Amino acid sequence: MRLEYTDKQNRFRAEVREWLREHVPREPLKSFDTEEGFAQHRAWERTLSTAGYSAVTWPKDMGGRGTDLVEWLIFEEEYWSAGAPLRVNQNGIFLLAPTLMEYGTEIQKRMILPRMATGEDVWAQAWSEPGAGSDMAAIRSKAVRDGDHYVITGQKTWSTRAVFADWAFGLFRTEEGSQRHHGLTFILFPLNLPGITRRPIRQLNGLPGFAEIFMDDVRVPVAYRLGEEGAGWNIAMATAGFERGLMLRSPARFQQTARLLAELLRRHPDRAAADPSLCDAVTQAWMGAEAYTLATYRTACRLAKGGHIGAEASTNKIFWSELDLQMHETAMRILGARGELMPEAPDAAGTGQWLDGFLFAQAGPIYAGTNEIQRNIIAERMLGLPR
Amino acid sequence: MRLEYTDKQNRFRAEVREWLREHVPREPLKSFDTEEGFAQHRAWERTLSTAGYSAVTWPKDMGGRGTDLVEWLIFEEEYWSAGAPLRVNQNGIFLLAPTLMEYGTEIQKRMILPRMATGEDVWAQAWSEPGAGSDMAAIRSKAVRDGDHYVITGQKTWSTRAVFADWAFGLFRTEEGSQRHHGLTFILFPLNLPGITRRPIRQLNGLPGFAEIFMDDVRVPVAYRLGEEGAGWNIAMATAGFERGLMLRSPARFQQTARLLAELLRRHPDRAAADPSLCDAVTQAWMGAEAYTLATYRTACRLAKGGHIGAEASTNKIFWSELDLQMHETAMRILGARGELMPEAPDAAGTGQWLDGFLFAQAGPIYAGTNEIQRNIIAERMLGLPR
Amino acid sequence: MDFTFDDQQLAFRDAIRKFLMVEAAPEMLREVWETHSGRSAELRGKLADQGLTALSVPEEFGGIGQTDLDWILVHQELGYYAIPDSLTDTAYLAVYLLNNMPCDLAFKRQWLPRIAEGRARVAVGHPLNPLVSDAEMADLLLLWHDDEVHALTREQVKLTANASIDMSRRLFRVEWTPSRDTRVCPASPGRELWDGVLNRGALALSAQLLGLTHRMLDLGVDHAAQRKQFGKPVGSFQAVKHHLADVAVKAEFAEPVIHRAAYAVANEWPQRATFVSQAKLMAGEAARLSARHSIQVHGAMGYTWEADLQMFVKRAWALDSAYGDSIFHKQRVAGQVLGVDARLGPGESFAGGIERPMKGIQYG
Amino acid sequence: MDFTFDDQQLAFRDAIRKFLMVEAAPEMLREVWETHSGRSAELRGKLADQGLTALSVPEEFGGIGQTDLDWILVHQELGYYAIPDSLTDTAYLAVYLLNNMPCDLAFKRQWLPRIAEGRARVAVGHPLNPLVSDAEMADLLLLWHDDEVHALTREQVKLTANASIDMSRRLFRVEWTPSRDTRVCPASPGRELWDGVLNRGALALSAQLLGLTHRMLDLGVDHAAQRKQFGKPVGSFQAVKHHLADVAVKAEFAEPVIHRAAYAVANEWPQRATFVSQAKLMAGEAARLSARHSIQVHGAMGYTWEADLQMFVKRAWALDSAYGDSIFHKQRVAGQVLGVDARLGPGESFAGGIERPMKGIQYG
Repeated sequence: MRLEYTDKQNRFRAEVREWLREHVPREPLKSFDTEEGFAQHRAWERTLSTAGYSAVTWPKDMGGRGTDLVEWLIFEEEYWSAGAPLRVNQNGIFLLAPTLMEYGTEIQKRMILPRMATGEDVWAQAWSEPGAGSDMAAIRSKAVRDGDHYVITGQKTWSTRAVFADWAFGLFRTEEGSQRHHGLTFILFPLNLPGITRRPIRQLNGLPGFAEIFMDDVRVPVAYRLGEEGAGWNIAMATAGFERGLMLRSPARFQQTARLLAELLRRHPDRAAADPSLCDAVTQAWMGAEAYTLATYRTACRLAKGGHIGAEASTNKIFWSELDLQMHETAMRILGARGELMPEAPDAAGTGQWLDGFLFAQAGPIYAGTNEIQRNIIAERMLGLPR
Repeated sequence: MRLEYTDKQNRFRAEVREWLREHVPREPLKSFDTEEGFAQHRAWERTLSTAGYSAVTWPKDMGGRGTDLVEWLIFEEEYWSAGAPLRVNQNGIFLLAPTLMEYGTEIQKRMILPRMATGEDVWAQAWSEPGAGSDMAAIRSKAVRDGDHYVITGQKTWSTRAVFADWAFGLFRTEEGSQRHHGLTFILFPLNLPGITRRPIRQLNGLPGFAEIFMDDVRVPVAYRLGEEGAGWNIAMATAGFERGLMLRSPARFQQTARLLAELLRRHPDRAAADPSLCDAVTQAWMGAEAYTLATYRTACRLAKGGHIGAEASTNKIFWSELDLQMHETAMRILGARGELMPEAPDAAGTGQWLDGFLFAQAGPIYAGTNEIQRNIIAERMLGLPR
Repeated sequence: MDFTFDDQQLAFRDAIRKFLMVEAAPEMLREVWETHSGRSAELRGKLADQGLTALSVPEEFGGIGQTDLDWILVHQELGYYAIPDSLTDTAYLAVYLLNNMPCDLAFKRQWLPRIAEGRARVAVGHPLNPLVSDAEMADLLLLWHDDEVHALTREQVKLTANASIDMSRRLFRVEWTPSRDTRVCPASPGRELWDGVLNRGALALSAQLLGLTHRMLDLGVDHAAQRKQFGKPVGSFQAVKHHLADVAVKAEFAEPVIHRAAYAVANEWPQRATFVSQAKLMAGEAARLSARHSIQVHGAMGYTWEADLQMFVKRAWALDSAYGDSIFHKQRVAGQVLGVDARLGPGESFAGGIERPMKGIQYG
Repeated sequence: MDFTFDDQQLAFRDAIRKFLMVEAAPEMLREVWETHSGRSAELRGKLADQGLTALSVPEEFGGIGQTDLDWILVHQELGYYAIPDSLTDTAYLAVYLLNNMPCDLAFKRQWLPRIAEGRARVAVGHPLNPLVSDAEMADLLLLWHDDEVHALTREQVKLTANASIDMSRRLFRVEWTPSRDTRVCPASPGRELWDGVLNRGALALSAQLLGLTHRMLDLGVDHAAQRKQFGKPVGSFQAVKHHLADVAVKAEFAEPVIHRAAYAVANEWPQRATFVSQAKLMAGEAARLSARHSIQVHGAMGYTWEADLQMFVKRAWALDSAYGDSIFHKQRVAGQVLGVDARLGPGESFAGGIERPMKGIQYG
C-alpha cells in the first residue's frame, strides 16, 4: 500500500489542471437536453479530444491518452474541480466503449471509437422497453436476419440522450421464440436510419432527457452487430457491470458537490445556527463522498493488479445514488423557502442549480437498475441468500 | 370533536393519582423475570385489584371498574407518571381477557377473570412453536379429544412470562391432517398439569423472560376450550388485533419515556452542546409519543362510537416499536461511554435503566408479529396491493 | 373527550371530495398550469358554489361562519387534488385577518361579502414567506410591515414573478411603500394577528401536505398494482410493499396530530403554536417520504413529466417550506420540549386549559 | 498510488483468521466470559505464539517491528472473532507508548521483551475512556495525568470493577495518586503521545467494529438461509435480503476509510485525526446497523442469550463508544469539514504531504 501519488501522476494532474484552466468555457453551457445545448456540448467534446482528454484511458490511436484508471480518477478530479461541462457522450464513452474494446472487432473499434472521442458521433443507450424496465430479459424487440442485414422491429424507451444523439446500442431478440436471456443480440444502429422514429420523453424538469425509439422494419447491416449472434445478454451484462460500477459516476462529482454544499452552508450561517443538524448533514455528505472515492481508488488499484468487478458494483450504485439524494436534500433544507424557485427565477439568487441537482438525484435510485434490484443482487450474489 | 376532558374524567384522574401516590412502592420491585420479583409483582397486582385498578375497563363484578377506553387511557397516564411497576399479568389482562369477554362462556368468565384481576392467576401466552414463529398457521401441537378431555402433545416457545406463570393460552390442532388456519382450537391450560415441562429461555439481559413449554400427553378438560372446536384461528386473530392494536403498549409508557429522555438531556448540557442533534432526537421522541397518544385517543373514541380496529393495528405496532428504539438509542447516545454499564455497576450512576430499556426495545420490532409481517398486512389489507 | 368529527363535518368533506374528483382531474390541472395566470375563473366560481369561499365569513357578511376545524378537512381534500387556487389565502387567511382586525366596519363590509361570493381574491404577505402567492390576480393585498397590517391594491405595488418548481404556484416579489393610508391595523393587535395567520397558514399547508401524501401513495399503489416486471405486478414484491406501507404509517400518525392542532387553534389553546408546528413537521415528513417512495415504485415513470405523479410531488416539495420550513417549526417545538418549564409526559396532550406562555418570534 | 495490501500482509491476515477460527469458537468465548478474570492464559499464550504480542515491538526488543497497517488487518479479525483479551491495549497501544516515550532505556528493556513474549499485560488509561480496561490483570498500568504518562503497578492503584453489557469487557475505575516516582513521561511529549494513543485506539476499534459487522452479517445470513417460515427460508424474502444487503453496503464503504486512516496514522499525515474519526464513525454506523438488522432477521432468536449473535452485538454496542463515542468523533470531523480553511473536494483524499494544523482537544 502506498497512498501518495507518483511524480508522474502529479505531473499529469498539473497538465490537466493547466489545460482546463485555459479551455473550460467561462459561461456555463445550456442543458444538453436542448438542441442548442446539445450542439454546445458536442463542440466541447471535440475541444476535449484535441488534447486526448475526452477518453483518457483509451489508446492514443483511438483518440485517448492511454492512461490507467488512477490517472482517469485524477483527470476526473481536475475536471470536476474546474467546473467543466457535463459529458454529453457519457453513454458512449463510459458504457459502450469498454464493452466494444472487449467484444468489438478491430474494424468496429476503428470505425466507432475515434468518432466517439471527437463527439462526431454521440451515443444513446437503448436498453429498456415498455415491458422491460428493470427486467431487461423481458425484451421483445426483434432483429430478423435478411442477408447481410438485420431487420429490426420494436420499441425502446428511457433511452438517455436519444433525442439528439447519432447512434444507439441495445439488445434485440434474434432467435424467434427464445426466452429471457437467450437468443438476444447486441446491435449498434444509427438513429437516422429509415423506419426509426423518436419520441422525446420529458423529465421532471420538463426537458427531454430521454426518448422512446420506435423501429419499424429498420435495416441494420450485420457489421453493426457486437459479438456473436445470441451472445447479447452476456455482453450487455459486462456493460451493466461498468455502468453500475466504476465509471458511471466518478467520485469527483460527489466530492465537488460536497464541497459546494459546505460552501453553501458557510454562506448561510443563520441557517446553521437555527438548525445545527445541518452541520451534521454536511459532514455526513463529505464523509460519504470520501468513502466513495476511496472505494473507487481501491477498485481501480485492484483492477490494475488483474482483479475484476463483481457484485460490489451493486453496492456502488446504492451508495452513490443515496449519497446524491442526501446531499441535495440537505441543500434544499439550507435553502428553505427559496429552494422551490426555478433557476431562472429572479429571486433564486444563483442557487437554482441545487434544485436541478435535486430533481436529477431523484432518478439515481432508479436508473441503471433500481436499487431494489441492486439489493437483490447483493443479497443473492455477494451474500449467497436463496433466490 | 371535543378535546377537553369531562369533569367526570378529571375526577377519575384525580382519584387515580391520589391512590397511586399512596400505594406505589417506594422501592422499585425486582424484575418479574426473577422468582422474587415475580412474587412482588403478583402482590402488586393484588394491591391494584383492591381498588379495581388492575383492569379498569372490566365490569365491576369481574374485578374491574367498568370504565370506557378513554378512562383506561387516563388511568394509564397516571400509572406511568407515577412510575408504578410493570404489569406482570399483561398477557392475561390485555391479550386474553378481551377475547374471553367476546368468546368465553359465562362460567369461564366467572372462573377466570376475577382470579386474573387479583393476580391469583398470572397468565402466559403460548402462541409460537419452534417451526411457527411469525407464521402462526404452521402450528403442529395437537389436542386429541378423549371424552371430556383434550390430550395435548407438542411444544410451544417464546412463551412470555411462562417461567413463573400459572396458566397459559394457545392454539392446538384438533383436526388430524388439517392445514394452516383450519382445524385449530383455542385452549386454556394450567401450567402445573402433569406432562408439562417448562424450559426457561434467557433474553439479551440474561433473565428468563420467556420459556419453552413441552407438553407430553397433557390432559386438559374440554371446559377449558375457548369458543368452538376448530374456530381457534379466528379467535386468535381477534386477540392478535388487540395485541398489536390498542392495549399492548399504552401511549403513556412512551410519553413517560420521552419525558425522562428530555430530563436526561437537561442533566447533560455538555452533551447537547457537543452534539445539538441530540436536541432534535429528543424533540422527535416527544413528537412520536404525542402522535401515538393522539392516534390511540382517536381510536378509543372511534371504538366508543361502534368502530372497529382494522389494519391500522399494524401501523401502531410499527410506530411504537420504532419509536421505542429511537428513544432508547438517543438515551444511549447521551450516555456515551457510560452507556455500556450494567445497572448494578457502581459508575452507572443510576442510568442503568436506559440500557435495560434499550435491550428490551430490540425485541419490539420482532414480537407480536415482526414489523415485516406488519408491513405486508398494511400493504395487502390497507392498501390493497397484490399478495 | 371526543376525538371524532361529527356527521355533518364528514358529510361536507365527502361532498367536497366528490366535487373535486370531478372538477379537478390532472388533465384540467395541467391546462390551468399552462395559462399565464395559473388560475381558472371557472374553477373559482365552482368553489364558491360549493360554499368554500364563504366558509369562514361570518353570517352577517353573507358567509356560513365555520371554524378552523371545518377547514382542516377541506384542506386535506384541496391537497389531495392539488387545487391551484388562492382559496386558502383569500377565504381562510385573509378572512381571518379581516374578521379579527380592529378596522372600521366599512372595510369589512367592502371585502367580506365579495370574498364570500367568490368575487374577490386577496393575497396575504406574511413575513415568513419571502414571496407573496397570487399577488398578480389579487384585488386586495394584505401585507406585513413591522407587525402592522397594510391593505393595498394591485396598482399600488410592483410585482416581479418568480417561477416555482410547482407550476401551480404563482409567486411574486412585492415592492411597495407603507404609509398611513395603507395601514389598516397597528402593530399592537397586528402582532397577534400575524401569529394567527402563521398558525393557520401552517395548519392549512399541513392538511394539504397530508392530502398530497395520500394522493402520491394512491398513485404509487395504482402503478404498483398494474405495472408488471419479472412476470408479476411490481406491487407483489415485498420491497415495493414496504415502501408504500411505510408511507401509510407516516400518514396514519400525522393525521391526528393535524387535527389536534386545528382544534388547538380553533380554541386558542396556549400550546397551539407548538401543536401546529408539530403538525407541519409531521405532515412534511410524510409528504417527503411519500414523494420519494412513490417516485421509486413508479420506476422510470416516476421522473417523467408525463406521469401525473410529478404534479403532486412538486407541490409537496414546495408547500413543505411555505409558512415556515422544517427548521422554523422544529425550533418552535424544540423551544417548548427542551425548555426547563416544559410540561411533557402522560396527561399533557390535551392540556388546553393550562396557561403557558407562547414563545414569541421576531419576524422580518 | 497503490491502495492494496501486499501478499505478505494478506497471508499473515489469513493465517490469523485460520488460527482464530479454530481457537475462538463462541463456546470457548462463553466459557472465558464466565471466569472471574474474563481472560484465558491459554489463549494469550497462543496469541503470543502467532506473533501477535510481538507485532509492534521493535526487533531490538525481541519483536517483529510491524506497522499500524499490519495491525489493521489483525484487528478486523480480532473483531470478527470477538477476542476477549487485552491484546490491543498491551501489544498495540502500550507498545506504541513505550516505543515513543522519551523514557530511559531500562524501562523499555524491562517491558517490551516481556510484552513481545506474551508474559506481560499492560493496561492503558486514556482520559477519553471513563474506565480502564483489564486493569485487574495488568502487570503495568500506563495512566494519563495532565498529559503526562504515569506507570504504576497493580499494587499502587485501587480498582473498582464495573460490569459492562459486553461480558468480555473488564472495566475498572482506577483510583491512584500521581507522583514524581510514577511519572515516566512529561506533558510536553506526553500530549502528542496521548493523541497517538487515541488515534490508534480508535483505529483498532474501527477495525474491530468492521470485523464485528461482518460477523453479525454472516450470522444473519446463516440464520436466514436455514430458518424457514411460511414454507420458505426467511432469507428468500425480499425484506430480509434488503436488510442484509444494506449492511453489506455499509461494510463495503467503511473498509477503505479505515484503511486510509491506518495509512495516515502510520505515515503521520497531518489529517490523520480527521481520517481516524471518519473511520470510527463509519465503522460504528455499520456495526450498529448490522446489530439491528441481524437481530431483526434472527426473529425471536435475536434477543435470546442462547443465540451466539448476542455476544457480537453487545461487543459492538460497547466498542462503539470506547476511545471516543460518535459525538466526539463527529466533532473532530466537523471541525475540519466546516472550517473556513477546509480543503475539501476532488483531489484532497490523499493529500498527506500537505501540512495542516491539527485541532487540539483538551482531555480531562
